[in-house]
Amino acid sequence: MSERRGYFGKIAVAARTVSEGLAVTLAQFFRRPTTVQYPDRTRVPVVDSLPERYRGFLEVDMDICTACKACERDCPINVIAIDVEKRGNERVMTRFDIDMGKCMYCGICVESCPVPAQASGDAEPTKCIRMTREFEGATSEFSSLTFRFVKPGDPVAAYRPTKGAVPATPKRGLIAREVRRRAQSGNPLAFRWSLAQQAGGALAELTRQDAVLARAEELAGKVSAASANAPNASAPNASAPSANAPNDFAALIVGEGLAKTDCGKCGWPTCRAYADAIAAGRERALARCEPGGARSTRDVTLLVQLRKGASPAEAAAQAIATTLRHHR
Amino acid sequence: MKARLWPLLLIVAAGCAAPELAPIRDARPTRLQRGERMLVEASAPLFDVGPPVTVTFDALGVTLPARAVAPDRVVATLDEDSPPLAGASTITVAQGAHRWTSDARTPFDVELCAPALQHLANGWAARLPGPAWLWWALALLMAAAIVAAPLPVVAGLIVVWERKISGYMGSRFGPNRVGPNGWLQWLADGLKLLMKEDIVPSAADPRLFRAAPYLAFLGLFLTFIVLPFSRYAIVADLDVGLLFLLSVTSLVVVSIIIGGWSSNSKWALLGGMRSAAQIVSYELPASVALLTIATLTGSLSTQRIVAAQGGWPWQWNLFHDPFTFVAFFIWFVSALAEGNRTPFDLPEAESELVAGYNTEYSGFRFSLFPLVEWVNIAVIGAVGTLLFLGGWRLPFVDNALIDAHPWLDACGFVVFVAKDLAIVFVVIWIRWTLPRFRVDQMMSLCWKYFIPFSFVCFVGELGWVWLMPPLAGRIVAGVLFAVFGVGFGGWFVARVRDNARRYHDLILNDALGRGDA
Amino acid sequence: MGELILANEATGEEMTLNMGPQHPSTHGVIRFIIKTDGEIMREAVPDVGYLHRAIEHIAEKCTYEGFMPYTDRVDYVCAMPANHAWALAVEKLAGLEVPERAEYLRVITDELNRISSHCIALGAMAMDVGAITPFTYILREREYVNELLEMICGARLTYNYHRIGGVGWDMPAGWRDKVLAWCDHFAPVMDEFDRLITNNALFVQRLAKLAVIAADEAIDYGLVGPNLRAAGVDFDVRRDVPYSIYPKLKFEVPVGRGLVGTVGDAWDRYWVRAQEWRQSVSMVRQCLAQIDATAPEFWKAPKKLKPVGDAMARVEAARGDMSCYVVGDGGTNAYRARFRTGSFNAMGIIRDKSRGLMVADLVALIASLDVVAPEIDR
Amino acid sequence: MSDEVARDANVEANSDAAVSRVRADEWRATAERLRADGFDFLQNLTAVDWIKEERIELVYHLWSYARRQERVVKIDLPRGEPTVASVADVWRAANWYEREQYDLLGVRFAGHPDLRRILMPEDWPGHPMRKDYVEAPSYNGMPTTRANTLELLPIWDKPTWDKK
Repeated sequence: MSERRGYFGKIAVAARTVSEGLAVTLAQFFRRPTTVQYPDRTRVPVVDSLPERYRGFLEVDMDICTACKACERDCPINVIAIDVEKRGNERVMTRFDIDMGKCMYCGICVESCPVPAQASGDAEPTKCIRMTREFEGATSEFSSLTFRFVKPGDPVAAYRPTKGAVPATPKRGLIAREVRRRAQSGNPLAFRWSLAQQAGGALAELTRQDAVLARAEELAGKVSAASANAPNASAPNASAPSANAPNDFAALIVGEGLAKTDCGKCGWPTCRAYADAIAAGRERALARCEPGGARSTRDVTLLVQLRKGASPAEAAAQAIATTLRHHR
Repeated sequence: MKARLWPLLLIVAAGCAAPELAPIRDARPTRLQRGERMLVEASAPLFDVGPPVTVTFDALGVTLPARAVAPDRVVATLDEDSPPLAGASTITVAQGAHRWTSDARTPFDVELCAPALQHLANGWAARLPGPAWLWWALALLMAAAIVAAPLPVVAGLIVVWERKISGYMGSRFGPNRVGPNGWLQWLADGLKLLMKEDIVPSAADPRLFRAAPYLAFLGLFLTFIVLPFSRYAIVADLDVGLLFLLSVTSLVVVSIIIGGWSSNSKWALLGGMRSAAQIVSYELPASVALLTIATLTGSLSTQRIVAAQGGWPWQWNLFHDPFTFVAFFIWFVSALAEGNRTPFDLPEAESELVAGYNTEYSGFRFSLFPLVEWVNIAVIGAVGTLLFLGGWRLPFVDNALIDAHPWLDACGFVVFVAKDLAIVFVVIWIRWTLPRFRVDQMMSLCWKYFIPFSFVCFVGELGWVWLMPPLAGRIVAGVLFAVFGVGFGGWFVARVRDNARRYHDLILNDALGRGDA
Repeated sequence: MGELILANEATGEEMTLNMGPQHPSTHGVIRFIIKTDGEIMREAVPDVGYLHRAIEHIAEKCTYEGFMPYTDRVDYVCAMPANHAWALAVEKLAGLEVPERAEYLRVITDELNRISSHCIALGAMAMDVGAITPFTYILREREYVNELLEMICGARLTYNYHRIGGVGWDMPAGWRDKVLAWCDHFAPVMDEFDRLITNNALFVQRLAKLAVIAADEAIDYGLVGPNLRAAGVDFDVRRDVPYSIYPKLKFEVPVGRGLVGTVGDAWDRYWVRAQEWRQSVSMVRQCLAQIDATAPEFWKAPKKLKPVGDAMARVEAARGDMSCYVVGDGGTNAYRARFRTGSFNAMGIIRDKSRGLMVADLVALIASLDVVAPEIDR
Repeated sequence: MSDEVARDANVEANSDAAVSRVRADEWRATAERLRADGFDFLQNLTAVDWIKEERIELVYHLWSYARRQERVVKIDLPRGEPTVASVADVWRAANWYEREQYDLLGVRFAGHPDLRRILMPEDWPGHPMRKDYVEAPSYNGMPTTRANTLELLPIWDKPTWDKK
């Protein structure tokens, strides 16, 4: 190994130690690998194989939450936001949000929670707010990691604990899963709209839910009128030589949705051409009208959705989503 | 002074005592294919140009018609229906009543060869109109392309194999998702690399940068010309096969240096320089180790070297004598160094030089370097097989039997590939066991250990061949290898069994209910 | 840094290599400006701070209890001792008692975490000199340790296990048996690891006599922990500045002996860590044997925590003396907190030690000092 | 040597650290004396910003491997112009420690061979560990904060749900 050994001694040592190493790797070659083939080739779902104390997503059993705000106070990084209001003689929580994207999974909130609980399937007692074994939150939308335990507009009354009682609570993880699903479906849009609102532009007003709904109802009438005209093929229609439904609908798109500048920035020579393409289903991008901006995107989406047979509420939701996705 | 001169005097005396040259001094090629011509040279102008001549292989009892093309040259032709030839024989040329015979002490090793692709090409070239060399070259190129076309597949399969071996050696699975048990992973990786952007750094030398990967590929591609996969599956059985191998593999090095230099990146440059130093050094022991085998066989032709060995392990060059055995290890380690494999992967040492010479490459161009690296492993295995492990030779089967039953040739191919893969396994196994050398240590290993040892092997081999009677040689070597095999092999197997038994693992995997489904 | 590069390139004789911040073997986001003459380094100048997260500043914004999870981030490879250092410092500052059971649990988790940290250190060292398989073996073992710690505290890296006045959880049912089973499993694995890499001639050749740090030099530069002991200084905070229940445990302090080269070379730093594995396993066993005799209480949480004054706590972390200095001004937050970490000092010695080494040696030197980027920058 | 240091030298090994205060202009000489006295390990260097008292306190933790003994030296510096002699050549560990305290609290160490910022970027404004430090909203055009979903989501709640 060192210069204590001579020329041939070094060779012998090298040969021996290298062979020893080769023997180790070859022996391992015949052993069973250790890899856990997450996520699909495991004996049990990985979530179930995690230890009980695993600190995954937080969840709150709102049925037994006393609205004491201890967790909000003790959180070192303020990822918990609770709003409590007095309604009549009872306290209600209008908001219980946890930003799991910022949470560092330390569990201090659980320790400060005063409400003990016993979850089904658990050996150890838990709390009203507790950490679960759920951990899969990968997302491209940061806002979808904010878990909202009170549905907006659906306040939850505070729980009044009985002294010494340990209430039962559902299996840990069920609430977290449900809340995560809700956050993933609802939050990104809400987050974008709030950003727009905070920025103070016209976009927030254009995509305000009640405004869009009103507009959808207004356009719904026009769309049904346009399609009512369609069977009446003999009606002399000035602009189009062969008046039919797509043409009527295209006219509606031009009239209600597009900017009518014929600027060509959408890639089509005229507004009418773009509208024809949309009406015929050849063009799927509905946000191409640059001069029309967000308003145009919103209205064209509304029209297309309504024509597909969506209800005004559905069309409005779709239009808000599309508009917020394409404009800032 | 006098003491130093006496060996010289001995040599001079030997030269004086040497007998006069035999009248027939050369005949080539001695391995012929039907329809080919053989050139026999005399040591003096003996023949009349014009009258018919015959060439006879005395020991084989075969006579071929010939004609004298010059006073000292005769050309004999092997007919389509010539009888099979194989064996050592003197050659006698007869013209009229004159007979001239070659030196009986050094008979020619004559063989009517299997029709290698090269010879098929010769045959076609002779029949087609136009200049024969052009057809010959075209046919050769096509033959090489047929052999080289599956290279990416070979490389890909070796990559998957390596990743699987490395996985299991590292307590992991390796790729097991794409295709049946992961065996199509190479296809997915290749497609991904093809679709990536091809970036040429703005400060690079664009022409050299683009050329380097192809040069590497070319160098590797050319080696396939002389690799004898079976008795018939060889593109061209060149008489200078080994020299050819040595020279074209050096092209790969040139490409690495060019790639490293033209990238205009310091990491790449360091990688290229390391590679240059490494290859220049390790070419020497590798070549001398190969020379040892060439000396033993008396030929540089790859097919001839295989033919000189037998199907049984004790007939392999590896176990011929201790010197070939050591030469094998010298050659093997040097080949690792030339192929940039761990423990000699300094040119691309990822923990030091990011990725070494190919740091700046991306996409398809990048994919050529790993492709070359992995095919290179297969080439290392093939060269090792043909030189030391008996090539495609099967026990109990001689060439006449293969000619009679072509399916035996396929068996030979399978045997060759199996031996090749065995060496590839060892290469991979070593890579996933050993750490990397440092530059100066790599150099000292080469110059202080391998080069002296390789010369000792070479000289020792000469001595063994000259001094040791064949039977005594076999016995001595047999005893030596039996003792070594039982000793080292027994110890090693015991170590592996001990490791495998004592280190129960996965206790916690089982306790947690985790692990494979 | 910019002017360093320019001044160096101007002479034209030397080449400047910019290693990092993204480089495979800088062990995190560290950068080195290397001046080389071919393969031989004239000097490697470390540039740190890429992982600076202002931990000490955060301590001033959090309550004493609320800062505990942040100490996990001081050194995420070996977070338990950082937990311990913070708890110890605040307890010293506020004069708090800790239940004996908590002390045992702290030491068990400290030592388990030291094992897992040394796993990373040794595996990464092997990988940095080119051997990849030892890393996967030893990461498998670290995975088991992580799972044991996960069972007791619910997290794999950022434990937040120690509390001011105790620990967060007692041992879960069946945990002790699993730890003991793992200790039995790990003993032969250490031997296997030695055969695979520690004694391997190539590995020894790479590390023996490399970057030798003499004892006085190590002290002068403030090296601590295994790096200091490898230099031949027989000092261990656990034994010489005793805290917790270490005085009740029997353990040896491995000191570099220069078995294959010189005392204080890179191989010695490696070897000392490999020996500490064995000591830690033995300490875990001793603790598990003694813990039954303690009272069940494991956390005496302080009612009101508004200490005044300053306190210094020294803890032997995997990278050596990790000290925490806390200043309290009577508020709920620390007025000033300071973490003194082993890696910071170890980085300071690299510039001197790099002179005359080869580029490949720098990687081995960094690995042998076992620096962890977050611990340098905090 | 100040009286306090002389008194502290009698403190037994392994007891709690002997704390002494040293005037800034005496520090260099004291440091050399302590080093010669066997305190070979500069274990820690902390600067504390006592903003109300308009001073910055430097705390040196020293350790003697031979005597297994700790010693703490505290130096008060004026907050406006905190300057003290560097001891980077007495303990080489002080080199990086002093750079760090310079970087984070703006303490100047006279005679330091290489007094550059160490953790923060070279063009960072201010010394972040000072108690009156206020972080700029952006650094070189990069914002130092990001949108907080907890503040933004209620904006959505209001018009959407209050109407019902």
